[in-house]
Amino acid sequence: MRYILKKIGIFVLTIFAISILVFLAFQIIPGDPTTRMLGTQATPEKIAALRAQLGLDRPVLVRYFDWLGNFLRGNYGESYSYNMPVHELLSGKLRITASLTLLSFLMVLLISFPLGILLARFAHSWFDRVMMVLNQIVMSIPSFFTGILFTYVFGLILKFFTPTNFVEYADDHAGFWAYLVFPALSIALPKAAMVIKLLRGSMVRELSEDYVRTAYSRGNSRWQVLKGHVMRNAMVPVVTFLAVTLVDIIAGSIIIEQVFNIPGMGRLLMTSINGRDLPVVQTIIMIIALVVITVNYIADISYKYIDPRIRFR
Amino acid sequence: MKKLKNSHRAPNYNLIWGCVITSIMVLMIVVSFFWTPFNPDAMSYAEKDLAPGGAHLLGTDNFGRDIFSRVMEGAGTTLSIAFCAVAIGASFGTVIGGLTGYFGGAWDEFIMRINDAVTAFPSILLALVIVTITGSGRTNIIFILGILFIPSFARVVRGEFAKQRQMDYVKNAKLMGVKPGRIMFVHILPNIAPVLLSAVAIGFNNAVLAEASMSYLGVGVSQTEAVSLGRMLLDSQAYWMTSPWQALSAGCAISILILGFALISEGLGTRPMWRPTTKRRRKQHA
Amino acid sequence: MLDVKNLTVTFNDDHPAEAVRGINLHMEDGETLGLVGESGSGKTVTAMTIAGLLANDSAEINGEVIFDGRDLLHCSCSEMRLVQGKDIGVIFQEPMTSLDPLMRIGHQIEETVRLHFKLKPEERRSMALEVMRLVGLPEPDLTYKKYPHQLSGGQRQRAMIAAAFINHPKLLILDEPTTALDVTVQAQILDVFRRLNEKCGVSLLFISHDLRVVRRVCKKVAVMYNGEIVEYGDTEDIFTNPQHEYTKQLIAAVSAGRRTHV
Amino acid sequence: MRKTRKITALLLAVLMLTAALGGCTGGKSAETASPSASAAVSAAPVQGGELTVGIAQDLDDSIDPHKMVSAGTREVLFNVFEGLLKPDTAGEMQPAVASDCKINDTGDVFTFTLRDGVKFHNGNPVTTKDVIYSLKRAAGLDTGTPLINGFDEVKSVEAPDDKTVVVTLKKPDIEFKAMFTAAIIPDGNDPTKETIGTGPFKFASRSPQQNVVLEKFDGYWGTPAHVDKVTYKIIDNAETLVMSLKSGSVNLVAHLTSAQVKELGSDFTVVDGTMNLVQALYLNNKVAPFDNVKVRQALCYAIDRQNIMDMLSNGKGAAVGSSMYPNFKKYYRADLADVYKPDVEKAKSLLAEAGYPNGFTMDVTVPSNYQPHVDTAAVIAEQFKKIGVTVNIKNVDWGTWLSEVYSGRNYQSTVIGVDAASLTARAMLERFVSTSTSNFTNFSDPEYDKLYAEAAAATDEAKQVELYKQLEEILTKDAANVYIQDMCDYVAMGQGVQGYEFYPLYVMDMSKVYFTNKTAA
Repeated sequence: MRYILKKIGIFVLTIFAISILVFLAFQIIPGDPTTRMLGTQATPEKIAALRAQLGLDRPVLVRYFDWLGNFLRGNYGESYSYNMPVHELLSGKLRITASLTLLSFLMVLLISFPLGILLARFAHSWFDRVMMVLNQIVMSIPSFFTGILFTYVFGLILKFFTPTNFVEYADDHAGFWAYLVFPALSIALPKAAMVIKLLRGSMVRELSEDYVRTAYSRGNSRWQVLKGHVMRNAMVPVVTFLAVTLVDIIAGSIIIEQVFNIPGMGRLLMTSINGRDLPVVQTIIMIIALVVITVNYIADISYKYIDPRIRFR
Repeated sequence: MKKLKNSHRAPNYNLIWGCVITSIMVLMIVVSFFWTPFNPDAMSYAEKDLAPGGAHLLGTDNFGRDIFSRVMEGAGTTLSIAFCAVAIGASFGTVIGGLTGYFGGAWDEFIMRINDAVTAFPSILLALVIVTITGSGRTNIIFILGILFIPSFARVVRGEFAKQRQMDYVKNAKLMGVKPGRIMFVHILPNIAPVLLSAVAIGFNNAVLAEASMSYLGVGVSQTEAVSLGRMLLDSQAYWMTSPWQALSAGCAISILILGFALISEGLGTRPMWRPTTKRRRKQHA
Repeated sequence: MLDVKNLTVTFNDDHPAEAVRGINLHMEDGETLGLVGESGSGKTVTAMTIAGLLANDSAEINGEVIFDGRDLLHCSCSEMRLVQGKDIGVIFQEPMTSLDPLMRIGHQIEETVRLHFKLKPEERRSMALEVMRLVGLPEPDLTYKKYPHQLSGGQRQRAMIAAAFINHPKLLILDEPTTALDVTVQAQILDVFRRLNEKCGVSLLFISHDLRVVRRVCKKVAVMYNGEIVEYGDTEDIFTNPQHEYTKQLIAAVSAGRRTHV
Repeated sequence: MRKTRKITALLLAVLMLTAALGGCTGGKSAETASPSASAAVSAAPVQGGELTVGIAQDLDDSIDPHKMVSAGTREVLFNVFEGLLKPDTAGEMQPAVASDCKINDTGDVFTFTLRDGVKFHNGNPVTTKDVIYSLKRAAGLDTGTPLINGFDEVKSVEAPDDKTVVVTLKKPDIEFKAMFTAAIIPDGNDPTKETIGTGPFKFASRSPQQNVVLEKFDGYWGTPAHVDKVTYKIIDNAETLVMSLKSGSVNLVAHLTSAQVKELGSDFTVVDGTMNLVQALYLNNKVAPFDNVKVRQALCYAIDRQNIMDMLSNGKGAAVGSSMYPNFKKYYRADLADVYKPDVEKAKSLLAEAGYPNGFTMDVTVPSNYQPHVDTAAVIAEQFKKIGVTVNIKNVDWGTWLSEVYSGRNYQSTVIGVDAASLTARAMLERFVSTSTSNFTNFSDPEYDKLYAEAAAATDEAKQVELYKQLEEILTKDAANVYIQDMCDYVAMGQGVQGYEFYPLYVMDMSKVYFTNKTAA
């Protein structure tokens, strides 16, 4: 209980610190939302009028606490660029990025677990050796390069999908997911390679542990030993890494959204920073921070669930 | 069964290949300081979009610039940024991690909390956000990446220092009245060198990836400030159909750089993992 | 019951050496046999070969291991598994690491049943509790739910014994079962073995480098040296009248060790 | 080698000239990328179909036609909103919502007669009330802040009867006629909440960073559009624009570069015109060394416009020598483009005279999201090396560019394209008046200021044109900036799409685009 309270305390503090940092950052950086909004048509009077309209003429602290109060009440403000409420603007983007992230994460799991276990089972065989070299190479190709290669090979040459033809979920469920397959795979491949390496290594290490011999002595078959004992032990380092991976995938999706022209949260974030669209930037960063911290928190808990040695410490 | 396990030591292929690949790249970069086949910036209308082969080993780009020369220089830019960023991250990280790990206490707790909060976020994401705020450019990127790398180095070093602090040789040194600063940097530091080196290799790996990603997103090294591999990849993407060699050269160069460092960190990292140095040392002192 | 005939084990990977050369052993039901020797003498290899725990790819095994009329060396993996845990139980040296750290004690003890018999969970549980009582684990109901790291070394070894004995095997192979424990616990564990042998009639193949320990449990003893059996007979006979030079050294070492302990 | 290049350059220059002359008529040379596609050129329009257009910029400034500032927004909303007047492809003001426009002799009262049967997209007819609301809103007569720059010249807007609107200006200004392209919206309407205009297309929906959808307006007063629906797909990555054309996910993309066109291959109809802007290396005339006219002239001699066009657009585009683009034929002076011919020796001697015999180092600030300008800066950097000038290119994002360079005037030089917000010479030339708020180059010349005041107040159009042409010459002779070109603008259309027409403004008229066969839709 104390542990949870402490966690929540840190959680709230972190979020609070991040929100202040973002807010302050926008005070320092050159470029004002109004200059961007008015562009070359800016005149001093127009700027003054717009600043008053957006409430930018008030002191920073007043604006910050105003924003914080609204944020806590669930009012995220209105986008400067799009004249629409931030939550309306974001809900669609959030769904796209969340789908991409989760699909990619699912792929990481689906690729890495079977392969990792298989390679651990046949560790040091020629199959294992070849696969591990391949694995190391895949790990070294940045996801955006993979994305470009996929676009070229599967999009333009083989025509498995139409590059840049993103489909809205509401318009076509299957089309939406189909379009996300290659972007998700681009992010997933290097991450899956890392998980494979870690899982295989962890399992090989566990396989040389004494309890494995005990398990054999009880009449377990090789697969039973892997499934019943080694897997769970090997998972301990992997779980933490999976949390890191999930968070990395969120970051990766921002880059991949650019490559595949997916109108997700990452692209909105980049353009909003460029456009100094503070309400949008603030909200997106808050969302990412929340997700990141929650994921780490879940990893922490599942880590404890898996390893009783930590749970009972 | 442990006794019966194969105990022969295979050569550390990861380390060997990692060093070979990285050496080739570094050699290429060093050569590029003095000589490149062509001036990497020289434009030529007559030699636009030439395919690989002939005088231009990897062909030319849409400005008629020699791609191989540009890859040489671009790898240098990428690597020099990585080098500076890692240098910043490693030096500050070692000092912070060393102090907190060695002395422990409330400061340790506090700094590690901050560390945890920062490392929880993917550094590329943070770098992207910060760079759009501070503006792009080589110097900015070096500092942003350098600062973002500090926590991860601090964490590694802190863990090692905390472990080494318990060792007999440190306790002996303390009893003999050696000053903490000397213990930390003369006695302990050499002992954690393998771990630190491995972290440095991982740092290079991440720095190359981060720089390439940022330049690819157009917020990294500017197009004309210096040739950068990520930027080359971005610029060349438009010419996929007519001259795919542009994008392929840049992308492959990035991948090879990363592969080299990944293999080195792998090679350095596996040894201590399999045969903890702590065990051996404990025996020596017993 | 157990007949080991001319067993030879050769490791052929990087340093071809015969770990065990032409060993012969014989055990009747309920018999207790000690296998003594220094480390590297081949006693553990012998035991692991009998238990079928030697990885085939690293070792070449010749000879016969007849258990209940079947040659275990010619059994397939799946046939061997029917014997492992059901008819032959093994207890290892390191109770600290030989238990799965992430599995509850009760579940580890039950696993041996689960792998060989189709029983309901409650039945398995009551079997486990019974055997835990038998090996002297305190508060079986509580211990059942605990994890290995929550137990002391002695308790862990008792748990190992419980897991190995739950199916009432004919043979228990004990690979230095008390070496890692301190002396008082050692005595208690040895008592457990003796009780199991006397009350339940299980045969014990006791591997140890410590003749003194073997003497407390085993009626017969085989002394191994450099992969061969150099002396084989009644424990008391060998103690009082050692024939081989190596046996004499072993006995001398034991008495010297005792002196330092006092 | 050098010789052949010179000859090609000469040939290209000649071609360029004809292209520029061709441009004067408003009709552009239609070029088909392959012989096979040329068969389709004369195919007859088929009504209907859904068109998907790729655009690089989202409409993220405002979809309020009075508040929009970016050219990218203007070119889309051109299809939705109309003013009392509307430009045609030749740049002439044609009556739109008004059927007639009269200017009094003193040049300060404009009288409009409303056209019969003009309807808003919501079905309501346009009344004088709507016109008065719209014009007053743009002029900020009620709020005090004009929404459209220059509209504060309006003194009053009145309706003597329900068919006539009279606009009175504070001072005579015959050029103000071009300002009446300002959108007419329904009385009391807020366009960001409800987007209603009178144009050939009505606003259907938008999804930020994804698309803007327009639908054909059946009640349009003029020639109705051919296609039923236009979806503008936002593809902010120039690289993926080409890919989207190739993959067929869009039918039409404008503002392509020659390299992108080359990338497309043969299945597309490509027409080219110019972008109607003046791309230049704009210099901050107030900071050293650019406060020295000799330095500025030296830079003008140092650049090779043809080489820039070769590099960036295979030689296409139109070299310019002053702040006026060729399609603005009324004011354009072609002779000014040839005042400074590439001459490295001359440039060097001018630099030496100015006290920089060994050159100097200069910063060029470029907005990183406009690739052609960034590329141009890179080529200029190479060219300036020859005269010992080292160029340091600073990439900044658009927001920073606006605040640092444009409004802050805190820069040395920048490469950018300046276009005309309205079809007036003033839109191009007013910014060089020393007191102008948009004078981001800090150009200052008393003679220029005097002549400009004269031109603005002129009530005789011929005289006004003559004065504006003189102003252009001053900019050239003073080497206010290193003028480069009006950039080549390629428009690529997928199979079966025809009818794109160029305007002397940065707009895309979708009502004229059509499919030649329905299957293509």
